[in-house]
Amino acid sequence: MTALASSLRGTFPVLGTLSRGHPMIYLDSAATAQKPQAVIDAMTRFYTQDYGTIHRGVYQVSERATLAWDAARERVAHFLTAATADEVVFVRGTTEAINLVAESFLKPRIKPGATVLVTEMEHHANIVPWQLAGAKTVPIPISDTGELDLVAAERLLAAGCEMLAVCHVSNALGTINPVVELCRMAKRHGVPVLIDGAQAAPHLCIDVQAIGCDFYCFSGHKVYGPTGIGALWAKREHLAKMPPYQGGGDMIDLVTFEGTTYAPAPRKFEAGTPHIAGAIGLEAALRWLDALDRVALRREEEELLAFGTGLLAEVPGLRLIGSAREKAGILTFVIEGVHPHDIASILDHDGVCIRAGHHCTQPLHRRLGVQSTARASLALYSTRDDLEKLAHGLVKIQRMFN
Amino acid sequence: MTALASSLRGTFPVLGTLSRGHPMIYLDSAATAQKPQAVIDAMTRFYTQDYGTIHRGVYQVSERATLAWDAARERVAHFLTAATADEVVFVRGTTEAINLVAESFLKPRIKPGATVLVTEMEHHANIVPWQLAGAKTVPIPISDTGELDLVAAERLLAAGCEMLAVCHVSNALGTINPVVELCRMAKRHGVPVLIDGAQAAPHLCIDVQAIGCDFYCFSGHKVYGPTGIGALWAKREHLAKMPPYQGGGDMIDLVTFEGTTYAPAPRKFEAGTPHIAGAIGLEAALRWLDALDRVALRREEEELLAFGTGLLAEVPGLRLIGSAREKAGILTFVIEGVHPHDIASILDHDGVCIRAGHHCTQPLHRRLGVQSTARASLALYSTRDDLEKLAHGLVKIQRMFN
Amino acid sequence: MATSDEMYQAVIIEHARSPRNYKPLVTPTHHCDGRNPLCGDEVSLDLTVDAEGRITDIGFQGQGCAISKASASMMTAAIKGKTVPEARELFERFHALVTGEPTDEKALGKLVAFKGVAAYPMRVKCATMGWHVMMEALDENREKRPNGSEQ
Amino acid sequence: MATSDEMYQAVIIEHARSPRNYKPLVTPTHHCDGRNPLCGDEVSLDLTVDAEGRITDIGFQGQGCAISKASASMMTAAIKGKTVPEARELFERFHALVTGEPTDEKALGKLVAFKGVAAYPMRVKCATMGWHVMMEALDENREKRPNGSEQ
Ligand SMILES: Cc1ncc(COP(=O)(O)O)c(C=O)c1O
Ligand SMILES: Cc1ncc(COP(=O)(O)O)c(C=O)c1O
Repeated sequence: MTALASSLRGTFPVLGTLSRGHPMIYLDSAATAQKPQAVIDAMTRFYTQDYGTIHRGVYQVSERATLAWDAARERVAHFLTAATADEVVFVRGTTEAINLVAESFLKPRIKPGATVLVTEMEHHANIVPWQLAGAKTVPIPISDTGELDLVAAERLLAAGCEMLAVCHVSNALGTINPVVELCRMAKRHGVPVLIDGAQAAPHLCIDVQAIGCDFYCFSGHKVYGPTGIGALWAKREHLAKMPPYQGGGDMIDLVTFEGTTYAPAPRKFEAGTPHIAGAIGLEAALRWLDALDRVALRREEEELLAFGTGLLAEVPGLRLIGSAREKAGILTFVIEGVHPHDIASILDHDGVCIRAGHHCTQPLHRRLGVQSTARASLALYSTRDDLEKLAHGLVKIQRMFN
Repeated sequence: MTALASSLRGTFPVLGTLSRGHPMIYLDSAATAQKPQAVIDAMTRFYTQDYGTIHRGVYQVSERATLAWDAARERVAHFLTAATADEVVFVRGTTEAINLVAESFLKPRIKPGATVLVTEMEHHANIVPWQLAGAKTVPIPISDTGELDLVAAERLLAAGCEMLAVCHVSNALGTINPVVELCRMAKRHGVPVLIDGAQAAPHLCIDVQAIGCDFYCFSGHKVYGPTGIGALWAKREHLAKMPPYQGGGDMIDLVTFEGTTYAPAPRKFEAGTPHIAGAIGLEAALRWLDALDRVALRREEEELLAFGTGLLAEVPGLRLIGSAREKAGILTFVIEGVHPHDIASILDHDGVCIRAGHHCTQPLHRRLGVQSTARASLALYSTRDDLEKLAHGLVKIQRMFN
Repeated sequence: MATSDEMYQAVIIEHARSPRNYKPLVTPTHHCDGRNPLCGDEVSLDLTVDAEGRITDIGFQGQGCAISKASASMMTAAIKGKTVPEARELFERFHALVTGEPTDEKALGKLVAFKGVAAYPMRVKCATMGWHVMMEALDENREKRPNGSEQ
Repeated sequence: MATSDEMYQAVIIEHARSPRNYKPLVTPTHHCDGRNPLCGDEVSLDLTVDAEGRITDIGFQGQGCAISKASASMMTAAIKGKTVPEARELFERFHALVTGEPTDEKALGKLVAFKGVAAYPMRVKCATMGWHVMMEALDENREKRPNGSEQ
C-alpha cells in the first residue's frame, strides 16, 4: 500500500536517526519537509567543487553557478507548468513572495484601507503582508468542516476588492481549495488572484496556467528542498509593470546618484547576491520529485490519510478538525482535557514529532473556538507505521490525563 | 610569510580543484569567498542528522534547530562586538539589510527627496535602496587615490541630511574608510549612520560599539559562510521603534483580520521560515574565523597586498586603481589597450579567476573615467604564488594585445 | 533515554487537573498578566502583600499546558505565606532547577518535580511562565508604589 | 583543456585592434543602439539598405571587449553587400556556431574564428551583441516602415 513511501524512506538520512533515543517518527512535514540525499549532495557538491557567484564572472565556477541558477529557474517553471522561466522570481520563501506582491503589485494600485479578500483559513503569511501594505483583510468564511463558502466568496467579490489571496491547501485543515473556480469567479469581477501554494506544492501537481491565477508561490523547504529559497510565479505582464522590491546589485540597468533604471524581470526583483546554493538544492529537489510517479504518490497519500483518520477516530476524546472532501495529508485535532502542547511533548518523548499551537493561523483558531491544536502532517515518506505509533501514543496520553 | 594562508588552503575543498583543466587560482573573494570544510560539514550535519524548523516545535530536531539558531545569533553578536544578540537581525545579505533600514528606518522619517549622504565609492546596494525609499543620494567625493574627502564630508553633513551610508571597505578600491571619525562627525550633526560592512567583515575585526554607528551589516557568503544569509546589527532603540519590514509567521504577536500586533525585535524583522541552514553555516564560519589569529592574518594580508602591488607595477601598461593608505586586499586595475573582460577571460583559460566589470559601482567608474576594470581580490587562503600566476598571465596578455 | 514520566510526574498532572488557588482575588495589592505569543498561553495573577511584605494571598487563572498550569499552581502553594524576598529566592532556585543549573533541591520541596524540564529547553518557558508573571507583578507595583512594602 | 588561443584567435585580436567599418553613416536607413547592462558594453550600428533590400553600407561604433568588437567588425565585413534575408541567415548560422549547435561552417567563412566561444557560455553575449543589434535595427525599422523594403 505504502510501498512507494517505504522504498523512499532510505533516501532521507534524518528518518534513520533517533529522536530522544527512539527511532524518529517525523509527522511535521507541513512545517518543513526532510531532505533526500540527492538534495544534500547537490549542495555539498556545489560548495566543495563548483562554488562561485553568478552572472558576473567569466571563470569556470562562476559560469557553472550561473548555468545552474538558470537551470533552477527553468526547473521551477516546469514544476509550476509556467509558460516561461522569466515569470519565476527567486525569493526566500512563500512569506517573502507574498510580501513582494503586496508591496510591488498591490500597494501602488490601492488607497489605504482598500480590501484584500482572504479566507478564514489563511496562514499569517497571507494576511499580515496585505495589512502592512495598507489594505484591510476581509475573510471569506468557511464551513465547520473547513470548506470555503463559495456563495459568500461570490458575494464578497461582487462587493468589491482589490485582490483575492487564498491558500491552495490549508496548512491547518488540509483543505484543498477549488482554486480554478475561485480564479474564474475573481476574473469575472476583474480581481487579481494570488495563490499561496506553500502546502500544495509538496502534495499536488501544479499548473498555474490551468489554475488561471495571477500569482503563485511556494517555499523550497516544504518541497524537500533547502531552507532560504522559494519561488514566486507571476504573469509576465504583471512583473513587467511592477516596480522593484529591493534595490542593489544585479537588479539594475544604470545607476547614477540622480536616479537609477532597472533590469527587466525577473532580475529586477532579485537584488544582491542570491541564495545560489538554495536554488541548486531546490532544483535537485524538484528534479527528484519529477522522477517519481506523483500521481501514484498522491493516491497513496489519500489512502494513508483515510487510514490515519480512521485510527484517530478511535482515540477516546479526540476531535479531528478539518474534514473537507478534498483534503491533503494533514491531521489536526484536539483531545478533551489535554492541552495540545502536552500531547506534542509526550509524543516527543517517544520519538514522535508533531506540532502543537496555532500553526500561524490564529484567526482560524479563533473561528474554531480553540486556543491551539495538535497537528500531524504527512509527506511522501510517511507510512502506516508512523500513524500507528501516533495513535498508540495518543491513547496513552488520553489515559494519563483522564 | 604566508605560512598561515598555505596551512589554511587544505581546508577549502574548492581550492584543490581544477579550473579549465588548470589548478584553480581563486582571486575573486571580494565577490564571494570559498568555504572551509567546517562550514560545509555543519550544514550537511544539519540536513542529515538534525533537520527541523525553529521556534514552534517541541520535538528534538526542532529544539536543536532552535538552539542552533539562537547560538548563531549570539555568534554574530560576538563577531560584531555587539552589546546583545537581540540587536542582530538575520537577513539574506548586505543588500537586504540596507533595504530593511531604508524601508523601515529611513522612509517613515523622511519626506520624498530628502538627502542620504553616500560616497562616490559605494556599491549599488548602498545607493539604490535609499533611492527606492524616496531619498536623493548625494555622494561624498573621493580623491584620485580613492580616499574620502573628509572636509567635504563635514561640509555635506553640515548642509543637512537624514542619513549617512558608507562602506567600511570599498569593494572596488580596497579603501578602508575612517568609520570611527565619520561616525563622530555624523553624531555631531545628529545624523544616523549605516556602515556597509560587506567587505570589512572578511578582513577586519569589527567592533560596532567602538565604531559608534547606528547600523552595520554584512553578508555570510563573503565571510566564508553559505549563500542566502547575512546579518544586520542595529542599536536596540532603533529596532524597537522601527515598523516591521516583511509580514508573516513568527514576527507577530496577535493576528486578527482587523489588525495585527508584532513580536519584539529581532523577531519582528524575521518573517517566515528563515534560512536556518544558512545561520548554522554562518555560525560555523564565524567560529572557524574566531579560532584563527586574525591579527596575524591581517598582517599577512597587508604583506601580500604590498607584494601584489609591486608585482602588478611591473606589468607594462598596467594602471592600479585605488591606492589609499589604509587598504584591504583588493587589486583593481586596467591595462592600456586591453578590455578588462578580455583580461579576465584569458586569465580564466589558465585557471586564474578574477572579476571584470563595474563591480556594482557604476558611479565610481564614471568618477574614475573608466567603463570597467579588472579586479583581483584576496582572502586568507591567498598566496604569493596566486599573485605570481596572475602577474605572469597579465604580462602574456599585455603582449598579446600590443 | 527520555521517558514521558521524567517531565510529566504524577504530581504535575494532578496539579494541572486541579490547580490550587485558581481564582481571582477581590482586592489584590499586586497584579500581572502574561502571555506567551508563541504558544498562546496566558496567565493572570493576583497577589496580596501585607505591610510586613508577606504574601498573604495569591490567586491565578489562565490557559496553558499541564506544565505551565501545574507550575503556576504549585508556585502559588509554595509562596503563599512567604515574604517577598523569600519568594524571589525561591524563583531563583526554581529557575536554576528547570534550566539545569545547580541549586539546593531540598529547599524547593515538591517543586523538585519539575527537574525533568531541564532536559527540554523548549518547555522551560512553560514551567517558568507563572513565576515570571509573579516576579513582574511584584516589580511593577514596586515602581508604582515607591513607598510600598517591598524593598 | 582550454587554451586562450581557442577563443582569442589572431584574426580576432587583429579585428579588435583595427575594427573595419568603424564609423557612423551620414544617412543610414536603419539604426540601433545596444547595451549589455552586465558588462556595460555598447554598440551603435548604422545600415543603409537599398530598394532591393541589399545592405549597401554599414558602420558601427562602441565600447567593448575584443570578442564583441571583433565580432561586430567581422560582421560588418561579412554582411556588407548581402541582402537582408542573407544577413538574417548568416546570423542564424553564426548564432549556432557560438552556441555549439551544428551548422554549415563553410558558409561562415572567416567568422568560423569564433567557434571557440561555444566553450564559454558567458561570452556568447559578447560575440553576438553586434549581431543582435543588427537584427534589431532591421526589425525595428520594418515596423516603422511597413511598406519598406524588408519582408
Ligand atoms: C561593499 C559591498 N556592499 C554590498 C554588497 C552586496 O552584498 P550582497 O550581494 O551579499 O547582498 C557587496 C558585495 O556584493 C559589497 O562588496
Ligand atoms: C499555507 C502556508 N502559507 C505560507 C507559509 C509560509 O511559508 P514560509 O514560512 O516558508 O515563508 C506556510 C508555512 O509556514 C504555509 O503553510
